[in-house]
Amino acid sequence: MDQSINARAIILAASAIGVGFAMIAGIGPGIGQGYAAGKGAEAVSMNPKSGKQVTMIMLLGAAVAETSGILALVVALIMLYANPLVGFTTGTIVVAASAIGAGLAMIAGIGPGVGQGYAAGKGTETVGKRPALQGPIIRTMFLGQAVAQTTGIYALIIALVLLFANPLIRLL
Amino acid sequence: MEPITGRALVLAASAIGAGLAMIAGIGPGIGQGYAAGKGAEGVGRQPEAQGDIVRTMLLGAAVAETTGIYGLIIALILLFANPLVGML
Amino acid sequence: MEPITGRALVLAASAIGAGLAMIAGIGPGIGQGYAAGKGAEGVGRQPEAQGDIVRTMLLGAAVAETTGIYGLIIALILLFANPLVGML
Amino acid sequence: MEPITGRALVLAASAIGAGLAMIAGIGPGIGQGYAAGKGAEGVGRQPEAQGDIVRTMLLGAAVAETTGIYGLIIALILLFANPLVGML
Amino acid sequence: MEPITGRALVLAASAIGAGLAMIAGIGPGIGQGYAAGKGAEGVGRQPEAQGDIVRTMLLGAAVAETTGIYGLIIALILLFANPLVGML
Amino acid sequence: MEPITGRALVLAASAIGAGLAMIAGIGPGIGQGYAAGKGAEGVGRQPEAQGDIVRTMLLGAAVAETTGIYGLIIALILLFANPLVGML
Amino acid sequence: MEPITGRALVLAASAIGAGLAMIAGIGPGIGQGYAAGKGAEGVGRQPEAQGDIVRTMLLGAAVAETTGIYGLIIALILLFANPLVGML
Amino acid sequence: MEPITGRALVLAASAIGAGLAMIAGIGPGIGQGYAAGKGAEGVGRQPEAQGDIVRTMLLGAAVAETTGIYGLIIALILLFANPLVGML
Amino acid sequence: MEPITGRALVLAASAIGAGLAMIAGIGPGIGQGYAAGKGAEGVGRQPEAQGDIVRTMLLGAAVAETTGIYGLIIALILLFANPLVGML
Amino acid sequence: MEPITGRALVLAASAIGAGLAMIAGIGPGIGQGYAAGKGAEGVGRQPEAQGDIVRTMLLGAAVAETTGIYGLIIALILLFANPLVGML
Ligand code: NA
Ligand code: NA
Ligand code: NA
Ligand code: NA
Ligand code: NA
Ligand code: NA
Ligand code: NA
Ligand code: NA
Ligand code: NA
Ligand code: NA
Repeated sequence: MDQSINARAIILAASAIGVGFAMIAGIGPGIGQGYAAGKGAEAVSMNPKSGKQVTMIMLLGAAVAETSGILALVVALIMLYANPLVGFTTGTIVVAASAIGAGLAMIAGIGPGVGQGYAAGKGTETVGKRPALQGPIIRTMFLGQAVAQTTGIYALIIALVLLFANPLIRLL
Repeated sequence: MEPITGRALVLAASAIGAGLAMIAGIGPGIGQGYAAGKGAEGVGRQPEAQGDIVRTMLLGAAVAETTGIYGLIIALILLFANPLVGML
Repeated sequence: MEPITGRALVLAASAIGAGLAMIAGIGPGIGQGYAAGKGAEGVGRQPEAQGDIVRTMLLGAAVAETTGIYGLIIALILLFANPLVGML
Repeated sequence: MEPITGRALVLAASAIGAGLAMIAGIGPGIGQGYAAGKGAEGVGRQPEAQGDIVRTMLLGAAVAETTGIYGLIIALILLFANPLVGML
Repeated sequence: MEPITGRALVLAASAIGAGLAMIAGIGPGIGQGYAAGKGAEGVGRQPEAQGDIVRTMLLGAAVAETTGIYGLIIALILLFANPLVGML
Repeated sequence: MEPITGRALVLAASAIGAGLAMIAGIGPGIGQGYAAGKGAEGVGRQPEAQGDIVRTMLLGAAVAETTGIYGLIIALILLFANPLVGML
Repeated sequence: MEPITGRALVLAASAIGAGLAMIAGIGPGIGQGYAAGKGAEGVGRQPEAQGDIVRTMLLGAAVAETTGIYGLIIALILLFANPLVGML
Repeated sequence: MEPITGRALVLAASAIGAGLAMIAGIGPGIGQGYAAGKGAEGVGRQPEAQGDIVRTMLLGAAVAETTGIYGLIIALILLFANPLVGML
Repeated sequence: MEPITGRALVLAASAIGAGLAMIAGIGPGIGQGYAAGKGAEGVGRQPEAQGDIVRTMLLGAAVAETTGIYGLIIALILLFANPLVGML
Repeated sequence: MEPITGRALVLAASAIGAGLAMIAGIGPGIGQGYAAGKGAEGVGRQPEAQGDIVRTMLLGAAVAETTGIYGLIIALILLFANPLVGML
């Protein structure tokens, strides 16, 4: 076994830290879905008859809010099990920094997670109050959640560029 | 006595990565606590619907737990089944 | 292993800078999600005003997107049109 | 006197990783405090439902504690049963 | 191959500084999103006041944008008109 | 005069880890303050339920304290009963 | 070609310090956005008080801007009138 | 003149650890401010209950102070009674 | 040409310390913006109490400014009256 | 010309520690701003209780200031009465 600190070791070490950064995105869905859970419980207490319907809206909205957590997990698993950066033997510091940069970028996912969860909670609350209007309420909720996802997607794109199509390495 | 090897560097970084991953737990903690508060409020309002309220609260809280679990799993992988040292 | 050159150091820092810039995206995500929730609530209360509510929500959300776009632009500049390496 | 070894590097990083993992505790602290506030409010409004309110608050708070415990466990593993030094 | 020069160090730090400055964008994103939500809510309740509501929302959002712009300007200065390399 | 040893590195990292662990205290501070506010509000509204309100507030706040205590314990272990230096 | 000098180190740290200082801008962005939302809500409810509402919103927002300006000033000092390099 | 020793490294890290520990103070600041706001609101609504409201607010705020004190104590230990340098 | 001296290291760290200290400005920005929003809301509801509302808002905002000023003062000390370089 | 000494390292870390300690100021800034907003709201609603409201707001805000002061004190100790350099 090569005992020296080589390019591969530096890149793998940076990937370990990048993985840790990426997981921090999970703060977002945790807050957001918890908000939705609270609003669901509240809606059931206000109108116990609408319990099933309210729970379904809560789960639908919360599923959307999970996105950033899943994206962060996928980026972390790629870095752990299918790391595209370990093959590089030149520009080691650039490759290592890219692994950390990719992880940092994923932290943006906190935002969509919190925001979409808030929308899920408000959607749940409103459907509990006006079950007949479920269609327009959910449509508005989904539309708003889609808008709230964009910065999480930007971050994913930057992370994927850093991992799979790194333009910086070509500038060396 | 061993010098600092590439293996040591990866394992050291894994310890930091595991710690960072746990920070995700802030989210479920806040969110589930909000649900707990709303559940307690709801039960006070309609004690007769307590079963449904608590069930909804727990179901929603279970959903909110997942990203905390993801963080834990990644940390456990880094500590106990580190795939990175295998790539050295 | 090759030594670290000045060019490599600048490019490495650019990768980290690009990652940091994306963190700005937390803001629009939270804010627009709040708008989405208020929009859904409003549509449930005044279905007849749905058009106005959704239009206002989207207009406000577009305004809230800008700083996330700024972060993206700085990251793209650092990655694809890096002016710093030209200054070496 | 020993120089800096790989073992020392891993143990140093473990100290930092343990500290980082504890940051997860922000979440349960906020969330359970919210539940405490809502519980106190609810008990003031419906004193006759005090038992149900407090039980729901505590159940929800127990759920909200988990990610704080995960962080503590990872920190304790890093400090007292460090698997990384065994991989050197 | 050039070694690491002082110039390279300053440019590398500028890339990180630019990334950090963009984090300011979290604020306007959250704030303007809140305004968007309140605007949408208001328009649903008082459709006849839509003009005034949207104008006030946009005026307030313009004010809330400034610190995000400050961050962008500092980042652009660091990237395109870096005064620090001239001080070397 | 001693050079930098592995022992010194571990102890230095322990100082930083202890500081990081204390950051958990943000959570209980916010949460218990929320409970304090809700308790004060409740006591103003239902002075006759003051005993129940304050008891519930304090019970909930005690639960919210735990993760702050965890952080303190980890910091005290790092400072006064550091198990890592024994593993060198 | 110059090696890394103390002057270069101070200028590099100034670039990072400038970026950090801009993070203060998160605060005014959130706060002024809140004011914008409350202003829009108020104008919808009491259109006859629009002048007073908007004036109070802008006065309060001006107060909330100051710490963002402080951060900008410190960043501009670090970039354009750096007193630290004169102390070398 | 002394070179960098292990002792210096531990003391330097202690300075940073002390700074980090103080960050815990964010929590009590937010929480107690919330309690202050709720207390002021309550006193305005029920002036006759002012004594009870303020007492509950202060009791709750005292509970919310603890983790800020923990952070202060750890910082003071690191600065004035540093146990780590004794372990070198 | 000077190499990196201890003086340079302290001044470089001071630049970063100054940037970190400004981050405190997040707090007053959020808090005063909240006060601005509540002030605007109050003026819309009770225009006859505008004087009292605005005075209370500004008094409270002045109190909320202090920690932002503390951060500014520490940054200015680090930049313009650095006591640390005198201790070398 | 002096090289980098242990003393310089400790003083450099003290500059960063002082900056970190100021971050605590986020908390009182947010909390006291909340109190300011609630105070302004209360004064608008119950002008006759203005004295009690403002007194309670200021009392609560004074309590909320403490952790910001703790951070300031630690920073001032690090800058002006640094006990760590005496331990070298
Ligand atoms: Na978006
Ligand atoms: Na989840
Ligand atoms: Na914007
Ligand atoms: Na949990
Ligand atoms: Na602004
Ligand atoms: Na707890
Ligand atoms: Na201000
Ligand atoms: Na406490
Ligand atoms: Na203050
Ligand atoms: Na306090």
